[in-house]
Amino acid sequence: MSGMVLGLFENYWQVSILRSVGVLAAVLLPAGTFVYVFLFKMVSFMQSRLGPMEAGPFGSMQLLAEVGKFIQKEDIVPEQADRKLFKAAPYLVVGTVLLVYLAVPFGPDMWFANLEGGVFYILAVSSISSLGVLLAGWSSANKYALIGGLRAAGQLIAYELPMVLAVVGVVIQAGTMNLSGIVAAQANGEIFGFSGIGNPYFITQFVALGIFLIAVQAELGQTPFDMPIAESELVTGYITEYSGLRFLLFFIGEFASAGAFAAVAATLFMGGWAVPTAWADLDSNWFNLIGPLLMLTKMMLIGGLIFFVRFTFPRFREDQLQKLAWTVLIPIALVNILATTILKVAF
Amino acid sequence: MTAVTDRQKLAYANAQAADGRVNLEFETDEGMTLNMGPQHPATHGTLRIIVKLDGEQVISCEPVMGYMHRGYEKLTEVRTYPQVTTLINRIDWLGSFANEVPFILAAEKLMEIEAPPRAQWIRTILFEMSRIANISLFVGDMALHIGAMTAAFYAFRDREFVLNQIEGATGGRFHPNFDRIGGLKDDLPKGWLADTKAAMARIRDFCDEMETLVEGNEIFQARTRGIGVIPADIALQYGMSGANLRASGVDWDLRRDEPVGLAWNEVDWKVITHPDGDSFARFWVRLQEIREATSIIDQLCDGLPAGPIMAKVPRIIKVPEGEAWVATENPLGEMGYYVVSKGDLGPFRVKIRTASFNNVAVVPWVCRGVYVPDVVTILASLYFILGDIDR
Amino acid sequence: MLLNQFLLLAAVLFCIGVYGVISRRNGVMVLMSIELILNSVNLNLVAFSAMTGAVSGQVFALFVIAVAAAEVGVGLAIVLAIFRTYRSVDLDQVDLMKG
Amino acid sequence: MTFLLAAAQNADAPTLAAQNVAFGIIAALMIYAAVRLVTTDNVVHAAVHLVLVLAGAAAQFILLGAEFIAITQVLVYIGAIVVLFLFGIMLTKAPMSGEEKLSRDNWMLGGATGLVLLGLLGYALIDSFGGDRLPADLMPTDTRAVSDAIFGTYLVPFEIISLLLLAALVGAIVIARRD
Repeated sequence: MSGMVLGLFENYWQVSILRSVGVLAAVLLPAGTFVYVFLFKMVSFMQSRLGPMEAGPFGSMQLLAEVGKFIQKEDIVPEQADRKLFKAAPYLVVGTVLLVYLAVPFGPDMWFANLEGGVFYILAVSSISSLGVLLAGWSSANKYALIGGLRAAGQLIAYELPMVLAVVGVVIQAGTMNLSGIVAAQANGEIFGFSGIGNPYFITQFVALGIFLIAVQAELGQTPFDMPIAESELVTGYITEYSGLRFLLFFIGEFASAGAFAAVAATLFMGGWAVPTAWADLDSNWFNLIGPLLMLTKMMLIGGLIFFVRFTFPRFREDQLQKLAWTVLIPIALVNILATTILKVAF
Repeated sequence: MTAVTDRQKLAYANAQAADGRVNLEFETDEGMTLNMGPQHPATHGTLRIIVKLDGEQVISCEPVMGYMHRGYEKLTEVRTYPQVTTLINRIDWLGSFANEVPFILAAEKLMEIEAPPRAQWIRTILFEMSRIANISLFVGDMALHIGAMTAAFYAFRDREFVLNQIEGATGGRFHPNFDRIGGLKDDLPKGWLADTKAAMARIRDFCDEMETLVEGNEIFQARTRGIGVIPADIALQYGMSGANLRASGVDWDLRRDEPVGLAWNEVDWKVITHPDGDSFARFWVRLQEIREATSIIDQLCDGLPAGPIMAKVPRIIKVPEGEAWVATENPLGEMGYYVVSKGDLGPFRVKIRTASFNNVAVVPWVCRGVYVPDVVTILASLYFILGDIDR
Repeated sequence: MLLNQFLLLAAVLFCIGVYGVISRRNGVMVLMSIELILNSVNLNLVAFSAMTGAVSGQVFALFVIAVAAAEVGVGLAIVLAIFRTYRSVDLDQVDLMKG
Repeated sequence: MTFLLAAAQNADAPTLAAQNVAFGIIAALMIYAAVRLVTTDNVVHAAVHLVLVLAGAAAQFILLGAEFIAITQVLVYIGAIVVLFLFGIMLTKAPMSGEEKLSRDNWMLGGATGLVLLGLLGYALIDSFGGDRLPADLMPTDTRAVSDAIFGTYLVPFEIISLLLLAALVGAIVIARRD
């Protein structure tokens, strides 16, 4: 375990504090950037309007204003609701996102927990959020919320599987489940003996990338898979009854998990924080600074894709979604695993 | 305040008991009752739809109307004829000018006068503009209900071109109150015709955009094709009209069949029909109708006759005794006014036939066995305006 | 750490699970109590695996988790079928076999 | 609390004390949640308490160095099984405010059985494994070792498990299907 970070912090406790602060920053910073760049500005550009322009230059402080607004709002709990669960559910959803970020490396030493089964861990904890959503839907004592919660849970379970299967292809090719190991495998990799650009897996695992992105879209509940929210059918699904701070938590959870899955996709398929080893020495301490920036850039690419799709497409119906998962994505993912295995053994 | 009489108490008790029976019926039956509305995003206001569900499948559903009843038929009785138009263009608030026309035509019919040709042509232009303003919003709204948010903004953006033209001619964007017995309030301003033709070109671009963005989208097609199929005979039995009827394959258009006092038969256009009768057909027909409307307006602008815009009408309008029924093909379907006059300053009775009321009546028939998202799709594709249902 | 810590914890969970299975009327609750029992077994398996250093215990814990998934799937299907028939998940009402 | 004290007394090294305290806290939480699980009158609350027990078990697995099992526990139990439970609860229309009575009248019998069983088990465990200590240098188990064991020694049971899962899948669909 390398203790030094940026050559400045040597003691275990210093590094621990740095990492703890880092994980909060890693949750809130991409989430805030996503909200501003994509939700406020990109979508406004797509819909030929300006978006927020008053708070700060080009509305850049709008997010803070929104947070202030939500904190001031009354936190309403419906009379018939199950108070404890209703209040706890948003924290469960947000906490899940924090847990996901724990395993993502942002640089050679910029990680929070270098787990051996990192990928597996991420898939496991991301499945907890379906629990929070289901509880939120049930405890609201609202039929729309209940339908939304049930839809969300069904959808999250159905898309867990293609996601896991898509990731298995990457794991087979990298030969490790550790995310740092996968980053290193991509940086050191070579394509038919050519190591100039390493081997980012979006070239060799493009099928897995496609399935992963579709599954991410469904896991996040973004259009075309936003049936749990479905504001035109279910009002806003499981968050119908939430207001004030707890609504804000769901909101943060949505965008922070978009950031988290973008980070995971960037790590698994685009080389994570690293550049190909042919370009630079990855052990350099500079990568503790450059790595997070590279990572953020790649996350923005993936996030842009996620939100572009969100604001362009209409919504599937629930049965169509399940059909897509079980009859299209899972078979393709299985074939991808088979092909990856054969090629891995052959070469 | 007088004391509550026994009779009132009894009425109250009876109402309570009736409510209880209804609730009991809903609670004890199989499945869950979902109350869509009166406040629900998919109901454009205050339509309430009681949906009985088994899982997400609809067992039965029942629209409950009247939450926004404003009593226009009664209100017209205490107003003079010129005052009525300001009231009735709030019925279908998106295509407001089109509401005024049939009433004015009915009054003209009773008075046996006819507007000069120029007024008729301008009326037709504004009528078709109301249609575009109304239906372009439908296009975005339908996409929004299926989950595509961006198309709605495009619809709002491009509808502005038409609203600006309506405002330029009438002074009002939403409630022009421009039609008069015997003609129009004013003539068109200078340069308006050229601006209109430019606006129509923009609307045609909008149609192209919607065809690629919404209509051509696979998810949109998967959500609408084969959903909410209304066969022609059912549509006729429920008294549906307008684009909903034409989407079921019935070639029926009052603009062509009864062109009362308006200039549709002066220009070249065709009635759009679609054989399928599903939600997609309704969307497609309406989108094509916007195109036809732009072509109608272009042709009318080119051939607009010169001349006065008002016929000879007395200063104080008294409509002679009699009864008249005039219906036109409004954006939402057939809209008709049955006006009974006793020779006073105002009408004695007015019966307003609006299209949405009948179009929504088919919901219980068509929504059986579909899923909750399909209910929203079907409601969006039937396209009602709450004011047009409840008046 | 003592091995007995884990074993005793597992024993307590096991007994609570047994109590739940015996005393609960709701079919779903009985299934949940069975999950408690299976978890206590898993705890034992993993504790012994750590004690002996052999991975067999962990492998069996994985198998138990897989079997638990199957059990819950079938169990809930049965509960659903009971609910459809009796409009209730009260196991005391399911006494058709008593004749 | 007794577990906490017992754990603290058994501490033999500073690092192990931390593990023991962690064990004690998690164990107390698990037992509390388990008791609430079998006594609460609200089925959804019971499911939430089940989540606590399962998460606690996952934490104990990590203490025991079984990282892979812990992650699997979270993925399968919390991510799938509990969600399945909640589905089942909501499909069978659990009332919001909890039911009148979820326990049988003979809950005393169950309690007695449980207590007697606990006494027997406790006696047997303390008698046989009284002071056995886990290895002090307990390192996380390599996932490779687990997978090697599954696909090597235990290949046949593994295949049988997969068949069992398939059978359960088919059986569940057949039972729950509406005709």
